[in-house]
Amino acid sequence: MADERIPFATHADQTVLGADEIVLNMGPQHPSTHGVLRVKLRLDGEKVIGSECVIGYLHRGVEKIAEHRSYQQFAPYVDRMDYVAAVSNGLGYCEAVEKLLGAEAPPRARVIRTILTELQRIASHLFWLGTHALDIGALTPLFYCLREREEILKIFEKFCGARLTTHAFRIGGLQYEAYDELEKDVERFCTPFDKRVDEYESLLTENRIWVGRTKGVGILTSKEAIDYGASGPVLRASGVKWDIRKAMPYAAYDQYKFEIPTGKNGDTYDRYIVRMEEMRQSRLICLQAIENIPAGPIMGKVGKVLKPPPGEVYHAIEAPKGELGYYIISDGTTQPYRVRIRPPSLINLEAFDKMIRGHLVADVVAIIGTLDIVLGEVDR
Amino acid sequence: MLMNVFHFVISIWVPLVCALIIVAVLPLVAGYIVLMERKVMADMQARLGPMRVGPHGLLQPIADALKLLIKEDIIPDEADKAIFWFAPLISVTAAMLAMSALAIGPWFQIADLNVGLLFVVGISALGIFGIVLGGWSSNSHYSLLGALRSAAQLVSYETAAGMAIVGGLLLAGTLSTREIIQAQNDYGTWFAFAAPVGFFVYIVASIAETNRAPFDLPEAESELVAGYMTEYSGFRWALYFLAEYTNMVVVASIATTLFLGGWLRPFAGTPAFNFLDYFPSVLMLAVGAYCFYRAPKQPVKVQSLFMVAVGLLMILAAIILAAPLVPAVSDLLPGLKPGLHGAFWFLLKVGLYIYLFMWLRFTFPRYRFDQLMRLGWQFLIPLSIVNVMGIGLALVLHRHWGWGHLPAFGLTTLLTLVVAAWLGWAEEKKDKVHVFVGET
Amino acid sequence: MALDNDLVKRYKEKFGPAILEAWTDRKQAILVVARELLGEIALYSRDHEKFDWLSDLTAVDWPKREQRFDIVLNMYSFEKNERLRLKAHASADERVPSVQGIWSTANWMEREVYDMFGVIFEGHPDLKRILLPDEWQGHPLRKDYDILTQDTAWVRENLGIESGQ
Amino acid sequence: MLDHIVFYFFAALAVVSAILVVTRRNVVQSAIFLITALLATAGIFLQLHAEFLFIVQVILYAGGIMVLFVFVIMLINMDVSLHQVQFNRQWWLGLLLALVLGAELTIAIAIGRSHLSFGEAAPASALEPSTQLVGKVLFSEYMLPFEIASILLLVAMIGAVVMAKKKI
Repeated sequence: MADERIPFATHADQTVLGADEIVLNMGPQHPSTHGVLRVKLRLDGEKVIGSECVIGYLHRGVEKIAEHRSYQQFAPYVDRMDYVAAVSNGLGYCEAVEKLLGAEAPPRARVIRTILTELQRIASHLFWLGTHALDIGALTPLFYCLREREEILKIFEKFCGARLTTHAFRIGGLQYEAYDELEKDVERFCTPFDKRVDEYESLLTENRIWVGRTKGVGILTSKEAIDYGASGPVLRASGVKWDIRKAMPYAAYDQYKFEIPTGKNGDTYDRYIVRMEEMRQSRLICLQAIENIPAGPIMGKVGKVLKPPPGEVYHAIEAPKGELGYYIISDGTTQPYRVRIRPPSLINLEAFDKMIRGHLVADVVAIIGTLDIVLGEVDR
Repeated sequence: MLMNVFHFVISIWVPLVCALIIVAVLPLVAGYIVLMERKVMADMQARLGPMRVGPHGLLQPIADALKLLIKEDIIPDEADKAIFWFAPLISVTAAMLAMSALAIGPWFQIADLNVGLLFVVGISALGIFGIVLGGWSSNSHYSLLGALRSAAQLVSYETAAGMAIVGGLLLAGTLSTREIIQAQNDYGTWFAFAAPVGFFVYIVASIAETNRAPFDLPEAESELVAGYMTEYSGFRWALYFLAEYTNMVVVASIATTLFLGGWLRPFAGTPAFNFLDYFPSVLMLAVGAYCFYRAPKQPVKVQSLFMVAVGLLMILAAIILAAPLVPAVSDLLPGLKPGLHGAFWFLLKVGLYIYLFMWLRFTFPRYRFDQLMRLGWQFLIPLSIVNVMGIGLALVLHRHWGWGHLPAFGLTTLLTLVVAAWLGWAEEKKDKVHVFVGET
Repeated sequence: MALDNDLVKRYKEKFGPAILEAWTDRKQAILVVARELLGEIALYSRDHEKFDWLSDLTAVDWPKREQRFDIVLNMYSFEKNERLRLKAHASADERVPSVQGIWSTANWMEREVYDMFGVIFEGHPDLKRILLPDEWQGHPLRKDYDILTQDTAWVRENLGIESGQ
Repeated sequence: MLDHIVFYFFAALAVVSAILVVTRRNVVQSAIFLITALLATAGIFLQLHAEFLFIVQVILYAGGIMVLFVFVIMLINMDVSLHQVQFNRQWWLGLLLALVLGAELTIAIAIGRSHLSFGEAAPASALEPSTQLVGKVLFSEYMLPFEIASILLLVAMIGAVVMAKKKI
């Protein structure tokens, strides 16, 4: 019995059972909305027939601040957007400004940047897996994931002194020379890591309840994913094989071999599989990278005072959540004229309303988890 | 007139004392089950669990109880005050009352009703009122949804549990708990091995009945905040918690009585395994030794003293449990051995059953509500009915046509498993149809 | 420097005068188009030029220019693995045709541009503020919106901060 | 002597809660008093050593039917019915009829007292465990009514499913 869909616009109040619908208010203070997201769910009994996301609770006006800061001064703000993957935010911004200046980071800096960004991708995916499993009820994976993530944060702390908002990179290269046991630490983390991922998979992948809760939930076909501008794991799980690290290589990604995992029918289970595979691929990249970190300078020929020639640039990198783009316009002064940041979480969240139509309240929580949104980036 | 009042008091002082023990000890036991749960959860999640209050967190339950007593009892203003106050009481009384018909050991039983097991099932069914009224009277949207869900879940899984129990009762032939265990003794093997499908169905149904592990929809933290308990705080909330853990003990005791041979020692009949009689005291000695080993390592002086005290307590228990094995003492008090050892084995089995609950809770994610209902109605209930028919068939084969134990029960279990596989397959196939393809 | 490859030729041949300028900056192609035909050009880019993925839609405020706003569309083509940036100029009160019908992703991006710049998009299903509270006055990302104008009535009532004037 | 106390306690409880069921304004409270009335009658069964009947009464009425009552009360929202006037004007007519009926009843018992023959109360220990007794009788002498009743229930269940089928 194909269960008929009530189109959102026409007779909104009439529901299948004829009873008036309930409006359930989830958030902004809710344990499973990954930050201050407020969702107004219109329910018919348990089934969701419509929703409206209210965002902006964490809006700090980052783009306005950028216009009153010099290029170097704005770099720390970028870490505060997607605070779960601060290093890749920093990489995106620094590379965008380097493109604006026409400068180029030296090979050693580019390789170290790649290693740290891939470690940050693993940390971000670990945090996603922990909270996503917790929302669906599996209590144990969270602690395994945090145990691994702790190792990565220790490496960041040794490298640049901070664990979360790292400000690890500078425009033109690196501020700090890599501490000498960086290769050893990364290797000590990476070698056992794929067995750890097997550990998580043993808990969840064939678990009948996990499959029941995720397969066929929140389906996004490839056409819809492209139409809604989804990017990163959400797009790849719908079958579109596209990754900026392969399409438009930046930093040192062109030197390493790795695959891009894609899913078939774009449901929560496929996004889970894609992200787990991405963690394994990132581990391979790190292992290849630490074999030979080229010697040489760590800072490119970039002056103390940065005055990029007037003009504009759009530079996008593959952040853990999707395509993180920086559109910077310079007017020749030391302060950028306009910095526009393309937030992958916000754009992925647009498909949320379509994905939850017809599902139950319990699935809404699973779908928010699978989109892997961070409200700092959604609201900027 | 005075004489029969006195006579009346004598004839019931044993149940009175047992009842007193149950009412006094159960909250403490529930508290320590919570501690055990947090410790086991921590151990499975590569962390330590409560370590701060008392050595290894042993005093944590007392601290929790004290905290809950001091916490403010908030009553939402438009809530229906009388029912809001009364609902947790219903839950707790239903759970405690259900303990009365259960026999912890041959001595320790409040009332040996001849409707024993049925009484326990019936009274624990009253617990639903506590949840439903609590959810309704706290006048908040979330608790109403939570109460609706838990009531539907309890009602549907009670049928499955009831039919699974019927499967076991067919073998026992009687409802009184004492006679069931006696039947298992004469029968040779525990009913869990004679009716394995019934036992499995009962395990799953009992988990769902106490709102735990993969079935803890009503207080699914992430969706409905805390289900029907959302508006409760302080000691009133603790009553609901006490009811849940007492229910867990009740359900575990039913399973132990009916399927795991109550207070019978494993392989009770065969003399070859008599060395198992030493197991209780050996276990206690081992725990005592561990406490002494850990005592000097405690950071604070008073904690190491406490550990030593716990060690001594364990040694004392080991001695008491070893007493009936000494021939001199056993002929002095013949009833001592079954009484003491029986209670130990019963509590050990209940403990292991509850450990199984916890194990499931930390490995499985949560079912969605419609999956839960579909599993209950379309898989468990038909399976338990088929199991009852299977046991009936096996009894006919065994008693009237003279088949041996193994062939009769083996065949019927196989038959039931075939039906179970078919049911699972049918549900799997149906699953595909219901997938919500979002194609607005 | 000016850009005159076959892509620009096809656009010019299709839309003629509507393609105002074409140049590359830091090796990225930029096309300035007339505001009125933005919808048709976007549709043409998606269907014929295979720019099927709208990466970003934003605006830039040039107060000194008569048509102060630049509406910037960053498109990407999976097939050709190429990016193209469309620009359209609009003054404060002119209405820009919405591309929400072409790429659904533009819905929230246009709402954010309206919220931050006050540019009204023609044909957008529900154009209202997305990040700021609905009763907020003013559009923060405009160059003439400095810190003092934050001091709106909404802030005083809801956040309880006395006026800093 | 204790039996009398227990019996009168349960009887009084049943009567009082029955009255309260009717007079309460709040629907949920009247549902609760209905449950207490049913449990009181179950108590009387127990007092007469009919354990099986006691537990069936508890499971069936309190555990089954009343759960449905409370379920339905929770589903339909209460605000509408609370505002309606509870008592219509003819309440005194109802009272009058009740009194007349009561009078007839007492007269009938008073006159017919000699013909009524109560079996003397059997000593408590002599009774066989009632579960086996009920079981034997149910499946031997009353086999036919048992089958008819089960078919009736089946029909009722199928009817309920068909009515609610609109959405499945």
